Amino acid sequence: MNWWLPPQASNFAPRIDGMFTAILIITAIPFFLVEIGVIWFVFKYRGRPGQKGHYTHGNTRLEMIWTAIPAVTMVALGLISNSFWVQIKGRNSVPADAYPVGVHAKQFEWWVTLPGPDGKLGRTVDSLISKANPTGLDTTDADAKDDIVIRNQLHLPAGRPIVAYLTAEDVIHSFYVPEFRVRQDIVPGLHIKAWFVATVPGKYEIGCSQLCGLGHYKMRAQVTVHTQADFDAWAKEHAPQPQAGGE
Amino acid sequence: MDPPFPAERGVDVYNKKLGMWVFLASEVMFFAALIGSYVILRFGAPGEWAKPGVVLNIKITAFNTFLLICSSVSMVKAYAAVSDGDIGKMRFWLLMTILGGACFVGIQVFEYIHLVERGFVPAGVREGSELAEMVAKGELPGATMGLYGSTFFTMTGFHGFHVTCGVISMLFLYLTKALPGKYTQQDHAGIEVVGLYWHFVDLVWIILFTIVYLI
Amino acid sequence: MTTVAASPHTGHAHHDDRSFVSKYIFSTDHKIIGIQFLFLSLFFLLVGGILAMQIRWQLGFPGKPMPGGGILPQTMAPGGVILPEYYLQLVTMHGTFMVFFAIMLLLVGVYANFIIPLKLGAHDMAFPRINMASFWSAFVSGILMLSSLFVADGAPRAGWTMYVPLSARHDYSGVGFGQELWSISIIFFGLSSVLGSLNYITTVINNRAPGMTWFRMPLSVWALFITAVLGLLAVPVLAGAAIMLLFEQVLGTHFFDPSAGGQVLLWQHLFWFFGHPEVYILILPAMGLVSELIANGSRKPIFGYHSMVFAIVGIAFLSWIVWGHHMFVSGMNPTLGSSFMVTTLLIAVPTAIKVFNWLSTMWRGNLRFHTPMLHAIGFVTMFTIGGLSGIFMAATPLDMFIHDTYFIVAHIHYVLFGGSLFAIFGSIVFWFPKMFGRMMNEAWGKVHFWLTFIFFNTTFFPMHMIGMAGHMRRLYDPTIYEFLRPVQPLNVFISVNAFLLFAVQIIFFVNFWWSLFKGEKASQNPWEDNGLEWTLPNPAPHGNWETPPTVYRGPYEFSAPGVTEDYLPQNRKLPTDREPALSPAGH
Amino acid sequence: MRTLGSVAAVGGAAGLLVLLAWAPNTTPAPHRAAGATISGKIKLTGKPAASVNPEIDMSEESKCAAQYKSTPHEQIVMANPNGTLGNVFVYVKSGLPAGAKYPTPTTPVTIDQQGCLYHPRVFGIMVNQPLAIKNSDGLLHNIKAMAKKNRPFNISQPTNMTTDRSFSVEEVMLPFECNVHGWMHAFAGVLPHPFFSVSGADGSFSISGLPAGTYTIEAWHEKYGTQTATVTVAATGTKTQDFTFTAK
Repeated sequence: MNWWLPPQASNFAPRIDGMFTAILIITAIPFFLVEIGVIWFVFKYRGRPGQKGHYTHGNTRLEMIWTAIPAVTMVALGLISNSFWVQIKGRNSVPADAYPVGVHAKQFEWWVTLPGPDGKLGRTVDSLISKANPTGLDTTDADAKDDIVIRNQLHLPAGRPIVAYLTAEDVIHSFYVPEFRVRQDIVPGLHIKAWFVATVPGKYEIGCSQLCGLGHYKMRAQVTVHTQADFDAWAKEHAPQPQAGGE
Repeated sequence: MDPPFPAERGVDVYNKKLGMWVFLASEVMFFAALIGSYVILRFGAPGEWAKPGVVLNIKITAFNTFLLICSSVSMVKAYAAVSDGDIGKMRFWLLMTILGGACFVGIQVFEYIHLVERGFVPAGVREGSELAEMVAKGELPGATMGLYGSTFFTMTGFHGFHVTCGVISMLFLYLTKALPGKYTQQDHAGIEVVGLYWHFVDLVWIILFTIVYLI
Repeated sequence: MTTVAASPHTGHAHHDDRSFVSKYIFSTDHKIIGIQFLFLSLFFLLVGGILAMQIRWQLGFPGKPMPGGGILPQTMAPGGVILPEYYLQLVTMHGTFMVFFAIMLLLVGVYANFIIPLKLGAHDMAFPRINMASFWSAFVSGILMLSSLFVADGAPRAGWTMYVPLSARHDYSGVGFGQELWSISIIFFGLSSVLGSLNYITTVINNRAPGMTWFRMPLSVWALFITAVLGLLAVPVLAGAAIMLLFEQVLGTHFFDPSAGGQVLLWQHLFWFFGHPEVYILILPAMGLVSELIANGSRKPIFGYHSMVFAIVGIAFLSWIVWGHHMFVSGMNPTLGSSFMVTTLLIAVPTAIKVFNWLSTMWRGNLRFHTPMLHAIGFVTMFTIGGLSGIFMAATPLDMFIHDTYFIVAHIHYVLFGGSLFAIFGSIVFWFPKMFGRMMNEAWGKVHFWLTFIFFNTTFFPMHMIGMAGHMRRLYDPTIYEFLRPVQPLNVFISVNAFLLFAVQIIFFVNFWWSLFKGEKASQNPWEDNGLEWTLPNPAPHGNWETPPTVYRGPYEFSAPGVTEDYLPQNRKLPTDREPALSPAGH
Repeated sequence: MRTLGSVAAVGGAAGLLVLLAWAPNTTPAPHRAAGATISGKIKLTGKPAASVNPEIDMSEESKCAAQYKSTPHEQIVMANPNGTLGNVFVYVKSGLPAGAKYPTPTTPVTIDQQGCLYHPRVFGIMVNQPLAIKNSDGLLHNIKAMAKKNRPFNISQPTNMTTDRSFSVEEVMLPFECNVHGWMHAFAGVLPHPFFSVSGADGSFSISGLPAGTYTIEAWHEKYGTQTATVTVAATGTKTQDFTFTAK
């Protein structure tokens, strides 16, 4: 089995893994310091009858040092990861040319809307949500005409920015694709965006990573990342029949 | 242990009083949670909040507020009286405070009954009620009435609960301590401590009255 | 409520003529109340453990009938096969019981009650009757929480964090009355916690024995004092939130209902505003207790006493401004995320100070490896891992990947089990003689420590790995996911070790009960410690002191020069000591 | 005191709920007295749009998908070849003698989850009659009964198993859904009397054992709504009453 992080399949993955390794190294230093220190002291200073401990109440300089070092490290770490954080989730971090996909989560299904040739997602209205129209797609909207609505499947073109418009119908769900290192809670009442670039064509899984009820563990969807050519072919093949989105 | 049991110098406040201050700190956090949620919900609300005075009757509540403030004053007088050793006056003013608090609760209960009759409930507006018609006519913003009801009844309800607790404990003190004459010029901790609580409850109400009724 | 505060307590150790009921059941004696809390919380520790075992069975062997599961009703586990609804109840109640009723009561309920007056040289708590009320409301709260497992449709299923709307709407979760019981129970719990806290705070401020200045207070008391402040201010917020949740369920309010303008994230903000101080409520007292054990076991003054105190205060302060780090991926404004990340990372600083100070306390000591010391060392080593793994999830981009995975589960168990629970085991052994007048069996105590230490690591360390593989939390059956099938063997390994970990706890329980009746009689100061409690007979009498002790020095004067023994009780007067200035009577 | 009080309260409430949920019924199986019969056909005029029964994408549940040769469709409108309409719930809405009691059958009504669909989709059940919820698929289904008058429930069946439930009061119609497979829907008519029927593959229904009297009969369809008719029957004999729905 794989003893390390999952394969990398998005633009964020390498840098996130880099951070993981970096923090692992940073934390390894105090870890070994303490653990080896403990073991060493346990053997070196094990009690001998009639002997006393060394009578001291501390050493200010020493304490200054091991206060300052963590402080500096932590602040530095904070600044570094923040610069990256802003690129991932920052309010205006989403590239302008990002390809929009609608991801609508409900107990316990994922409903995905792909924009079709016009590259625009149709308007969705909560009041339109019904058995026949699970995403509440407003079919009167011109952009909606060519939208592809599919269940528990997400098809993406590789190598171009994707922005997922995340909506939840009932409870909190969470959009999570380990290989992309992307996770975003989907909160009813909020309209949340998450963007990333899927870099490696292949099949992956969306897992719901926020407890959402009885079927939480079953709330799973397949992500298929195609090359742009394959993706266009797939989209043409799945172009909506007239009734897509119900009557 | 209350002094005179010898102890290292702490704050120069006897235990019961200190305990009450500490307790009030937690009460502040409790009401901060309720009021904070109200503020967040109201600012994040979808659209207009109901205009003041449309649903709630400001006049009656204003009088009620006045009543509570008076009871706070009478509490001060009771404490002053007992500090001067005038036990009779202390009894009188304590009784006045109890009456003031009791009236406040009574009027609040009356107000609740009236509101529920008009169709204002914690869940918002009851179907087929007077307020429901006003919402239909557009005199009230239907979108936020649910939040209005939820926050109003929760905050005022829990304040009312606190007032009731205050009245009960004051009545208890009155019957077990004040009447039998257990309070003296030297020993009247109960009056002071319950007074602190009473002033706090009063203060909270003034805030609630402002943000719930007037704004 | 204030009227209850009246305390007609006469601190006379001799002629204790109270009836059995007033002595052991509705007792106002802080020591008895502490012991009542001990039995209550150990019971819930056991319950929480049993629930955990069932969780591990399902994760290790999904869908297989659980041995002995046949006794469970059809609605939980037909034929011993755990149902998803029961699994979610297990997950929820394990968290709830362990956090609120096991760890928190063990630390704040047991040790704050038992230790504070003894270590400060007070007759009792400032408000003994409020103290009793605190225990009994905790008791009611616990019973209510437990009963939720037995009502129709069972206990809540929204996880111990009770995220709305899942917890607020029965049709989403499928829960019935059990959900309301959670809220009601938590309200009682809040009451208990506030009553306790105001008692501890008042006692520490006003009831210290002559000479027990602030900086002569033992670190355990310092930690418990700061913890009480946190509890006092944090728990009411939870109570407020629980009340809103309750009203949402029974009155149909709309606080958290987006369709009526309510806000889902409001719950998370309220919960974690309480929840993060709560996390430190669960670890600060453990740190304090461990400081006692380490100093005693090393026969050395604690290294950097003042910085230890300031570290506690610093952690407590920071705990108020870090709650957002539970919500990095919750849809909260990412800019907030940035600031919460920085504050969170800063917590590493005071934590590091404490760890290094413990380490340096052992340095050039004369170490005695009695069971409490072993547990204390276990605490330092394991807590270090837990603390460091926290840095991973504090870094927001990385948290986006490991949030809500088993990496988090591993982290919290390294802190709460590897940290708090080791400290608790050590403290139980350490103060057992003062509580019951007998020693716990050392040999079995050491066996219990080593087996626990080993199986603890084999159980929880692999969780980091399955977390790195992306294993989400609260999954009924991980094998549904292709990317999790490879780690299933690790899940089996974890489960087996978890069972062993649970099994070795039996040693502790047996040792506990056996020593209670058959343990060897303890001498007055079996650990040769400096604390005031050890100047009292075992078990300490009602009212503790006939004449209050006078304190001449700090609590960690081990191996002091010019003294024949390697310890020096706080109240032993040396020729050089001056009498402390007494506060004017009735100040 | 407070302790005992709240514990008792909880205990009481718990007991009550348990009773509500699992009220046992031990009344013997009814032996239907001879009486009048109302039977008829549910006609369907017009041609339902192709989109009325959407396709189901079962790709992720290979176990289920394997059971179908062609792509499965939802059975919202069950238009029979002979121009009739199936899955129509026909029942006596009113007219029965007031206060009449009808024995509750102990034989359960079974709703089977097979091939990720409910069988039957529409059915009638008597108050307190056991409902056996069967999972023949061996994969997770959750059954959410969205009851308004009865106590709603939401349970799950991760594997092959059967769960028994029942309903305590009349409710027409009581919808079921599975949230794991959003296309799964079923409807139950819960009635205090045995005078109901569901039109089958030939569109016919038959309600028998009726005492003499005048009854309001209602026919319910999940998409086309309800229709009522008034029928008078003698002590014995059969009356025919057809209903006609128009496809939209």
